[in-house]
Amino acid sequence: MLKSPKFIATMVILVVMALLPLGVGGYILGLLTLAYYYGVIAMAWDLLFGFAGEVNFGPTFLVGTGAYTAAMLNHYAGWPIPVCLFVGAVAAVVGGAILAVPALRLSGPYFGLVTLVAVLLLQNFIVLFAGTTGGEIGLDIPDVLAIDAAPNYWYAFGFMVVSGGLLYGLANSPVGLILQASGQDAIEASALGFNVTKHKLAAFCVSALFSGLAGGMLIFYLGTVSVGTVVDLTIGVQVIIAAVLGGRRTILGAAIGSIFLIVAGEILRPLGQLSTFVVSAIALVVILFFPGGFLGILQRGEGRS
Amino acid sequence: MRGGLLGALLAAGLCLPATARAADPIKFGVIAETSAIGGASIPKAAQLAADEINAAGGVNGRKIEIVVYDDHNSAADAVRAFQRAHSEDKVSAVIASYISEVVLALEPWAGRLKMPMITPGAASDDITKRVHNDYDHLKYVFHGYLASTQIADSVCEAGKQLLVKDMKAKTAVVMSEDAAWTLPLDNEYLKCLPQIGVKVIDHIRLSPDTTDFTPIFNKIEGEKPDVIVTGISHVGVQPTVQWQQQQVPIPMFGVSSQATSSTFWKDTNGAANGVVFQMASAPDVAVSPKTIPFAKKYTAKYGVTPAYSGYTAYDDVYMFADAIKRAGSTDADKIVAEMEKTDYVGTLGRIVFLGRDSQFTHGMKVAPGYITGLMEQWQDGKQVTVWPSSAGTAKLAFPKFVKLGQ
Amino acid sequence: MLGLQILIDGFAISSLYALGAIGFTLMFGVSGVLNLSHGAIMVVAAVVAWLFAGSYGAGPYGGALVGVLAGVVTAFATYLLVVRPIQTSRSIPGEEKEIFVLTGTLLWGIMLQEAVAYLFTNNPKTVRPLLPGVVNLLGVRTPTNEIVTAAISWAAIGLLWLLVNRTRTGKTLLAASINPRGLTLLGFELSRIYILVWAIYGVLAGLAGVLLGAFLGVSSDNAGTLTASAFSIVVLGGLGSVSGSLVAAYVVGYLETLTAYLISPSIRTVPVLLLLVVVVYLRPQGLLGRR
Amino acid sequence: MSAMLEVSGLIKRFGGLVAVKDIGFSIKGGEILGLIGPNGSGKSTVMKCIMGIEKPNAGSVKLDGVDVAGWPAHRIARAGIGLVFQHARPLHRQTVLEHIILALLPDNLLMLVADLHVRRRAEEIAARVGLAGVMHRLPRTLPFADLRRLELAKAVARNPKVVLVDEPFAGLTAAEVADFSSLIASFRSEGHAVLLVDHNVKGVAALVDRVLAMYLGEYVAEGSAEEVMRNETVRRVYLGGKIETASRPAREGKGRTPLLDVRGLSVLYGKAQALEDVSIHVGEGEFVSVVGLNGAGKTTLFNAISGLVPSTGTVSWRGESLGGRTPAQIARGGIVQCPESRELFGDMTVRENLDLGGQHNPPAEATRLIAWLFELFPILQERQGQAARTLSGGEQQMLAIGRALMMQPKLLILDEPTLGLAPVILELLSKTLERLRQTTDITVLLGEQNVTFALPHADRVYVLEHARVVWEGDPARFAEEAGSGYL
Repeated sequence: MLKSPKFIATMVILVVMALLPLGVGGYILGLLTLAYYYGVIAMAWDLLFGFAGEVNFGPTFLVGTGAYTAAMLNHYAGWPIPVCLFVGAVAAVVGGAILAVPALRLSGPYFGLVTLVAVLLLQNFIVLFAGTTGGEIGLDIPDVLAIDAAPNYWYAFGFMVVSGGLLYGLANSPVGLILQASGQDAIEASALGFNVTKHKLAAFCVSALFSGLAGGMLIFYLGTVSVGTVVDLTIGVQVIIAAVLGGRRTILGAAIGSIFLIVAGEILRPLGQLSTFVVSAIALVVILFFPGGFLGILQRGEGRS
Repeated sequence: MRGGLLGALLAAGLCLPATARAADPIKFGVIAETSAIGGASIPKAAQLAADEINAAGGVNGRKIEIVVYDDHNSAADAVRAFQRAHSEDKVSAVIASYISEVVLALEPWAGRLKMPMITPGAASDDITKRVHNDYDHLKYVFHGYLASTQIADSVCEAGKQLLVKDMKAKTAVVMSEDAAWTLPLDNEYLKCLPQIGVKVIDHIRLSPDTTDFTPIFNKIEGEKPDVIVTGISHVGVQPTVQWQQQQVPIPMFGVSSQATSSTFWKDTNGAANGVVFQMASAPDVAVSPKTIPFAKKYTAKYGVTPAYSGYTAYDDVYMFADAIKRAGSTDADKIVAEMEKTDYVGTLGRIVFLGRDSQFTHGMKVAPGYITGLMEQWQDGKQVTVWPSSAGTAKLAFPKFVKLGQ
Repeated sequence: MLGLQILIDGFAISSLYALGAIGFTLMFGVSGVLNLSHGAIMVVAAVVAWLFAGSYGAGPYGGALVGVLAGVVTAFATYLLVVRPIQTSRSIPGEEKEIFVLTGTLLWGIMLQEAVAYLFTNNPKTVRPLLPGVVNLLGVRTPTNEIVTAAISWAAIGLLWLLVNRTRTGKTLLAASINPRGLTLLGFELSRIYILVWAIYGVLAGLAGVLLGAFLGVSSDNAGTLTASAFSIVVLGGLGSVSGSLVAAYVVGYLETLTAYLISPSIRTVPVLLLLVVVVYLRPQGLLGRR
Repeated sequence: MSAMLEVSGLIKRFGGLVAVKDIGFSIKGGEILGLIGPNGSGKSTVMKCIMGIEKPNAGSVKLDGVDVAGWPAHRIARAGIGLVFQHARPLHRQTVLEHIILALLPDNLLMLVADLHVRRRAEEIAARVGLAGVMHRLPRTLPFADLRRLELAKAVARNPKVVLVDEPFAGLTAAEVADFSSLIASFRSEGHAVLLVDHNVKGVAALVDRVLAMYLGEYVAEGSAEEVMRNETVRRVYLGGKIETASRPAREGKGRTPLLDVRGLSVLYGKAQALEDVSIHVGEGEFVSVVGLNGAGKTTLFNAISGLVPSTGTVSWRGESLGGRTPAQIARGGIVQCPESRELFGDMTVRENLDLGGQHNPPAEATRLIAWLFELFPILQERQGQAARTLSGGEQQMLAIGRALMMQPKLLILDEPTLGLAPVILELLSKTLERLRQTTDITVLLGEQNVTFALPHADRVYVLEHARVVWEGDPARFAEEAGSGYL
């Protein structure tokens, strides 16, 4: 494993990525910073979809819960960032568990719908209590992680590498094995003596933890929290597209998909309004012709050798 | 795949020019949602101003270049664009958005990145209030449009003649969308309308996502006010069309940002007929000698009249250019210092920014002889000015279904 | 008076919801496709109708006709460019086709939405109403267009009912929704039935889009909301159940109208969302769905 | 009582249908019980109720004296019952060894690293079931038998007191069957209680200590394999009683013109060879029966002919190859299948079902056909306004046949028409077939495991076993040459 070319290539890429601030402009760093945060959300989503087999249409419910909790603690109570992040992540886990306990009894489109509705409800809730949450306007956050692009980049990069490592490790650990078995064939997994609901719930909580944390980090980077940044359905859609695009059931592919989406959107920026159109079209073509996503393309080449 | 992507990124990074040379153009960033009426006018008007300045020799021998960023009306996209404008495109100043939420999200970044910024269309009082409260950090932010409170005052001022005398209105319902800019607007409406003798009998804040306004209009109609005083910007076409289709007998009067563009008539299929709305300048009124020529030029070039944010964006480019010319440098602090000394007659009127002592620090001075508001009305496909009478080109006229107070 | 008002307004909006959702549920019932570009197709139809009725001088009727046609064309494009390639793909495992159809149609919907925003801005557009003016219904002033909307919606739903229950072609549609394999064994080509379904779907979605455009006005930004609302109604009524969708559309329409009138327009959708959660938990097969 | 597993009074209802009626039995440690019954007899439901995959409506399932009925499956599994699935979907990215490790893991959320001894144990198990050579390969690269071995390996790893095995030998070759038998026998020698669930006594006779036979959810017989095979009711269920081979008056020209010619047909389901090099032919006007046990490949053969599953080899219809035609084209071309699963339109009425079958005909012809059908099946006329799913099993079968006949088939393929039907209905069906044979020039290809039903209606018989044709000939010769194995 440690000597496999795949591992070495990953290490080389990571080192290059870590050293990027020495070579590229602040803008690209800012871009990648966002991509890394969304990457973590997408990886957390893939843990749920690719391994637990549950399609969560509302990743932004978890992200938004974490982000808003952290933001309000910082805005009103002035708590330091790490504490806000921690409490935000806990809130996301609690919210995720409240959502998941009943929702996991459902399957297929129904589970998806409930998670979707959760997002809409959160959105309505934020708007209804505009006095506290800032409503449609959003809430500004006094503290930010860092002002300069490079430290912000390193925060995000470190966060993504650690989260990615943990999620990947978890997915490939014995528990990940059980989770995957539960996602693939719940009946067989339970006949093997595994409490499928327990494992899926745990996966949901882990997914919520990283999503909430990423949401918190993201808003402490942007310095503002608003429905449009962390709750809106379109953000959730981006996350799902990123994960499928990068390659389902790979965890790491989700991060690659996120980076691709944001970077491609930026490279196509001269197209203005059309850039989203073109990025969606590219994603559609990849899904139609390379359903394994980017990592699928890589692995297919490898499988032949 | 990943390697390729990174390679492209690295290449892009290395291609950046290290420093700007003297002969390089001065860049202004324009951040706006270009697929919305309010947003679309901003880069177009800014480009028009830049072209004019460049045709006249530029600024200190350097041309002006407008770099446009589409923020898709998202605060996150806008922050990204702002960062790009600062660190990659190295712009000297940013003209940003007509949405208060977006501007409020950008404001701390203008402070952090020390980037002069002006908004040509957002109205929230908070924009200038924050500058007032934290001047040292946020002095880079200027407000190139009226603050909500000022807008409300301007509507009330016009109301003295139009509402009270012409329309004989005694009661009103305030109908605003739930957004950052309407909070101070509504507060001021509730204060100033009674002062001119119009009693506010209800205050409705509606979600900007509303598509069906029937219940709202029905509720208002049940309360029998003489006028609906509006504060809408995100919504516009739908309430107007439904107002007309349902033949709500109460006139709409106040702020309706989307109504300021000529495409509004087409989008509403003429339902806009009779809507009265506030503007700072209009295509048919010589608010200043520059107003009508600009509107004509813009209309000739783009085929539609500018939205309210077009006038301000046009002026903003000129003001930044003048400030840089006077400062002789694109240094942010020097630009800010010169911007504070601005006394410029633009399409909006005479523009002077208020100082640190005002609660509207870096907001525009609104007073006779400086900037005053206008009231416009859609009449048979045309925007006509109905107030003040000095500039007024037409009398109020409403569609038949509207019943005025007696 | 208020009661009557709610009754009338709720009826019109509910009819429109029903029309929008019925194509969506028919599509799912017969071909198992949840088309997440549904809202975008409605938007395209509405914007084309607006464009032709206004700028190209086709008049309200001509515009509406071209709009519906645009709905059909877009629906076919969705089928041929997105759904069929996924259904026939050999590299996508069968059990994952569903998520691929969802993702694919989602992306396609975004493309449509962005194209409309790029070409015509995201500002709401209103389709010229077929019959302008108002009539007095028992003391409630009602726009004629509102009545026209309800009438056309119901006419379309009625025609669909006749088609499915009274014609041979309709019977095959019904049979395909119950047991596609059985239909193949009887010598019917499923591919032809799917094309027929997409055509019917296109007409329904197009019509719903045009009517919505005339009734409330439509912006490209509404695409996602429209899909979500159709999806909610269809799940509430029971996936694939046409009659369930009709009932659910009225439940949603009236619940929203009641909330807007009696509580506040700003929480209009909240009770519906809560109801949806409750129904999905307690009765996942929906109001009229069968397990 | 030293019974390790004791089931009593087990009842399971699905809606109105009673799938399991008061079933009870017990298995001691070191004993193998065979639970047999044809498709739809409820034996799989019994197994699922024991495992906790289905919750029984009544009855008890005692494991070492503890009633586990109604527990969730994972608790029952931890209590000591294991199930070897017939079709399990292996994980995509995990090796064989990792699959076995999975089965060795405790149900613990904090199980982040597996112990080394777990790995060693998994390797031992792999060696024991014969997977030692392939334990680092991915399941998708394995042959079918190895996938079944993997399922066994998981059961071994779980080391349950009671092992339930679903159709242990389905899809395996004779050599593999021997292999598996010895593996299952080793469970017995280690003191496990084993329940084998299968269609036929024959398949498990060599292995089991006792057999319990079920039919239509009910207990039929229990005893040694020989006893059960001799049981009158069992014989009637499987054979319909005494095998009759009344010869039919030969009609002129019958069988001369070749209608269907199948050559070298093979079908693969994933790794499983469902059909191997099968060749059959049917002449015009002939009644041909294909008999074989469940899982022998009859349905696969028919589906391949109808174009519903991809196959290699050739299928010619009136001299033309059917390759490249869609299933619907083949059906319209005259080969109409009435499948085992019937595939009715449950929510539509009987009449609507029939009308759909007749839609390709001109209206007048369809009306004539309907009248003829109602004469053939009077019950359908009575029930014509009723939704198809409300019909009884026998009526549904008649409707399925009637609907197929509405298409005026040249060749009617009947797949297991007797499945799950009461004997009195069988007789009715039998008469109807006879009537078709006498009064029309229809050609029929009949697939059956019920030999007594199949033979009287056959001009020729093929016997399918383990995906191959093993015998072909005159029904009269069947009883002596091939009839022995059909229990």
